[in-house]
Amino acid sequence: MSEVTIIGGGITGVALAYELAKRGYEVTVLERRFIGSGSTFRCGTGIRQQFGDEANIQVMKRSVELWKKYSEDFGFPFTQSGYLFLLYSEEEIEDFKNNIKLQNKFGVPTRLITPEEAKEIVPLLNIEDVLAASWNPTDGKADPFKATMAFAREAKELGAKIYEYTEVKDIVVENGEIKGVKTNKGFFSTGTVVNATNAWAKLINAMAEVPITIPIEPYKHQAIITQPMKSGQINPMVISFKHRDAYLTQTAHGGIVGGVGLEEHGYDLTPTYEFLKEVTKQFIQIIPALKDLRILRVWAGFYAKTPDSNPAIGRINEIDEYYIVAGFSGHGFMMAPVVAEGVADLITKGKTNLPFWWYDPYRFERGELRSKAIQMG
Amino acid sequence: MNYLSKGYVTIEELKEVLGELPSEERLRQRPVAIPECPQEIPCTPCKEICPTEAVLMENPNAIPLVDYEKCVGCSLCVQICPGLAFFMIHYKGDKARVTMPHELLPVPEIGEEVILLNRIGEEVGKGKVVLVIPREKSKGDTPVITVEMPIELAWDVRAVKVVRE
Amino acid sequence: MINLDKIDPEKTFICGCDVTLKDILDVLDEGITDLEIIKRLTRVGMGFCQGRYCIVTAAQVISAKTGKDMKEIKLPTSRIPIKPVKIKVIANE
Amino acid sequence: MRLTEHPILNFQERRGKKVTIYFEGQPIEAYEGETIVMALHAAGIRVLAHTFQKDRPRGLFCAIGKCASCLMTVNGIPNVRTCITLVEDGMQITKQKAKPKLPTTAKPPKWKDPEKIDADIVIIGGGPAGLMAAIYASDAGAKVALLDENPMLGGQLVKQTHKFFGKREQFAGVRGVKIADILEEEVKKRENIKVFLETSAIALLQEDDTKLVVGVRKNKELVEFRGKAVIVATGAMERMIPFENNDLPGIYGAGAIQTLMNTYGVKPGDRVLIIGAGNVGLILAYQLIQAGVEVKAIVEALPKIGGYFVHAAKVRRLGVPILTRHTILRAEGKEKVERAIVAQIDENWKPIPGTEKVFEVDVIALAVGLRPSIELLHQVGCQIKYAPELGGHVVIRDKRLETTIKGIFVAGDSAGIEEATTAMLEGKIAGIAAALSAGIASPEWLKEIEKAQKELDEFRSGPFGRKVLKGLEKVVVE
Repeated sequence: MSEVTIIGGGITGVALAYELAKRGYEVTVLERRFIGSGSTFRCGTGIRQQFGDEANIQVMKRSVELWKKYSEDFGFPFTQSGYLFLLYSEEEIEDFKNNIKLQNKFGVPTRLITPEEAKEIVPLLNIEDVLAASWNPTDGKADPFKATMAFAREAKELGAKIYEYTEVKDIVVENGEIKGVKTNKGFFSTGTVVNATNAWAKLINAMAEVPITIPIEPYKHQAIITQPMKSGQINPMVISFKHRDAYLTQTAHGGIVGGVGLEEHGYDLTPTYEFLKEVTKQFIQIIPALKDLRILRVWAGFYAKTPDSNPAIGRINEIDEYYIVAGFSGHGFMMAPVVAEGVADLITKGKTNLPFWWYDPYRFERGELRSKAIQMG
Repeated sequence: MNYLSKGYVTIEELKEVLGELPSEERLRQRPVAIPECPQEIPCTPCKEICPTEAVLMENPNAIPLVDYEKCVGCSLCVQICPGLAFFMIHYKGDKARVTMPHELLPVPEIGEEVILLNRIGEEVGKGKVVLVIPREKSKGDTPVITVEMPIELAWDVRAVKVVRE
Repeated sequence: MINLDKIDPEKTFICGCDVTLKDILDVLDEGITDLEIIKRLTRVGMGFCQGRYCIVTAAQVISAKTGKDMKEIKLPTSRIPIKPVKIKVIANE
Repeated sequence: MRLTEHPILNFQERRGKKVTIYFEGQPIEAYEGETIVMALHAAGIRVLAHTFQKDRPRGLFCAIGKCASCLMTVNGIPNVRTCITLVEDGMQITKQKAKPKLPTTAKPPKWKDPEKIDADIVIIGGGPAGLMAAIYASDAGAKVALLDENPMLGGQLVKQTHKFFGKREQFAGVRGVKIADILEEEVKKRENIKVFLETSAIALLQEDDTKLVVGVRKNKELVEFRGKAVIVATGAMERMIPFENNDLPGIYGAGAIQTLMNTYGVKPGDRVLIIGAGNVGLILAYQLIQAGVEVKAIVEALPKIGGYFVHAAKVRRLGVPILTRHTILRAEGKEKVERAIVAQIDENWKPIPGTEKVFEVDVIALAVGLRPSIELLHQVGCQIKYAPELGGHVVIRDKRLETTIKGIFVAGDSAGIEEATTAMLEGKIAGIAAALSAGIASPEWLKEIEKAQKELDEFRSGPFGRKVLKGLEKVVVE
């Protein structure tokens, strides 16, 4: 018997397992394949606080603090190498000025810089058409493999059980109470279920017969990695909305990782030639020198999207105890530590000090969509 | 038989494979082909090229046997064999003439003295080259040489080393 | 079958991109036996040969150390481009 | 280090015009038509690079563009696969010492649509299977595009100086090099076969009923090949084994050594130890002796020789020992191989203490087995199964070599490790079957498929074939 059963062994699931285990809870994680195999190991590595609304800014500010703490405590790579949004029009600049004001209000030190300053940060940039850039040096990136495995390791050390290749087939609810979870490896009896399956969340919600509509849909997002080049050439995450929502940065190993916003609805994850052509076309406009790098591979992962690109996080009141922690719309990795902390508080204390009301899973039902979160890298 | 752990076949093993070796009488009549091919492999050129149907194989994977009486000693099998596993032996007086493929440089010349090597490459004596079929005249693209040697070495020597100053 | 005995794992290379036998054994020692995860933690199979020369050797090491049958170890999917290709070639400069 | 005479091959005749290339600024003599790494090796240059992290020296390994051991900077361009890139007069070649730094002054290139080639059947790989597939698909009426990433057709045939087994109508008794010439002639005779050399396939994709093969020609041009059917005949790659310092320059795949000495007439070294007594190792030993190189021994972990006995007998009588139940423990040397340490192993493959032997060699040849090159098939989504009898992971297919994706065929070593003879027969079947599936060939051609299938059955009916058949049972579906 487990107090809490988390479905989904991505970074959100294992980080939450760690937080709950730390609070003395018995936790079980059920992962259909291997840890990180869903979207975590396919992510773009970025961690940013440059959002356009108060809630996400505050949440991500805390997340960065936690990233810093855990990377030191657990020993995985996390660097505050910044996020650089390239701006090409007056309209974009206006939008970003407002965002910056809001970010500054909560202590996130973003500022508007000139193209020349941007080129000092990333000397390889093509600033020909760039009018300005939004720069926050405290945003960053982390190694998704080492980070996820570190949370899993720490969770296990505190007694959490992680079952891989364990696929949930059904959730048994009797009289509004959770009894347990049926899987291909047998029955797990439990009183609390957390749906942390992101792209697959609606399937798990259906198993528990969640009575409200939580529209989370899978979208294929592709990324590339290139051969390694000398470190330090593209430190921050560089973003350009103009170039089909392109994002790119250099990994600790030296390769360029990134993608463009070419979306496809559904569960297919086959990398496409169309993407390969599009991403190369856009990248060389932003950083022409990349043209001589070789692409080692293209892969795809899911953005589990909600209509407002904000996740659905919270307790489902009609089922005792069922939580939804999904629909991250591309921000699951960066949010994982703070989401784990907040949800652990929700489960153990019934509340969190963070503005998680913003992610209220009932908002869709009520037709109260949030302002769309900046969905990017 | 453990020829596969050693990489060569002993004369006893060869006898077992071939059933019997040619009689001394036959060996003195004219050259006779000896296949040293104890393993079933899918290969048939020796049978296909033989003008007298002296090479016997039930199927393409069978071990080739030679009808010593039908064999006319033409050496075509020695020339064609992809595994370089056919030899010819001919007794003449107190000498034996062993015909073998020689795909190495230099190809010896008629009359040249060569070092005789047994099945494991040991030097066992010296012999004299009496016949050379150069590569361009060989029907199997492999040069073939006939070496005269003491009769007691005929069943041991399977290669030569050519040493020139 | 492969022999892992009487060799120094720090000087034995599983992958030409500097991944040693020790790197793999260290991850195995942590209890991680999934090739997909070992690949990501050690970077075996993630370099220029795109796994052609190293991923099967890594799988053999896992098989030898864990007793898992080779047929149970799934190879990571190969993905486009299956040869490293320059960005400007795709752009067809 | 260049061979001037050879009992089988004539390099003087084959070598192109003399040119000069520069290695780290020093002029080196090279010949047109040879790859960069061959010219460097002929000049005694073994160390091509150092690894980025551990500064380990790197040398040649596969010589067919599949590993990543030979990457160098050529005319300022980093990461060039020098084993499949031909020399050009005045070329500047340097070792890569660090990850590249990119210029801050680069200009964005202009985007251009790639060249498009339409065919009925696209064949990837110009070895025995691919060439036969092209010939038969063409004769059955199909328009064929054939691509191969090497600068010459023939695949591994071009380095096989030994005569082939089988029946004479299947080229038995003919040397592999000669078979390559014959097949190439046949391909050239056919106007509906278009050949693209130095062209790598980087993706195999499905567009409705059409298959798209994305190719890269000479490392610089994108070419899109479209066809109704695709035949993947991409051959095999060599296996590695773990031992100490197994990355030292001078440790070569057997195929690489054959490329050096038989394709380009470059001596791989002076004293060689061969690991593996399968056919590849045994044939290699004989070819080394033919090239005037001393073979110190052949080491085999199994208690028996795995290749044909006749190949073993050929090298035994020239004095090469074959050490069964032995394995290599380590290579030693500063920047390249100077010696090898070998030990006897017990039934559990554990080295027996006190049985170590030292061989003073400058080359260690790895002939520890091949595995099929299935990357394209894996990438496009064909179902894969593990069949160790066929060399490892192979694709599931039917008797006509069609994979689990309609219109995608496989033939030769990429379908399972066997022989060039069977590769040619499979190529024939796949070529005709693809033409049938594309709706081009008349049903008359079915007879030719049956004939080839019969010949395959016959070839596989011996003890060697039985192992293959066991593997095929696992992966051939109705």
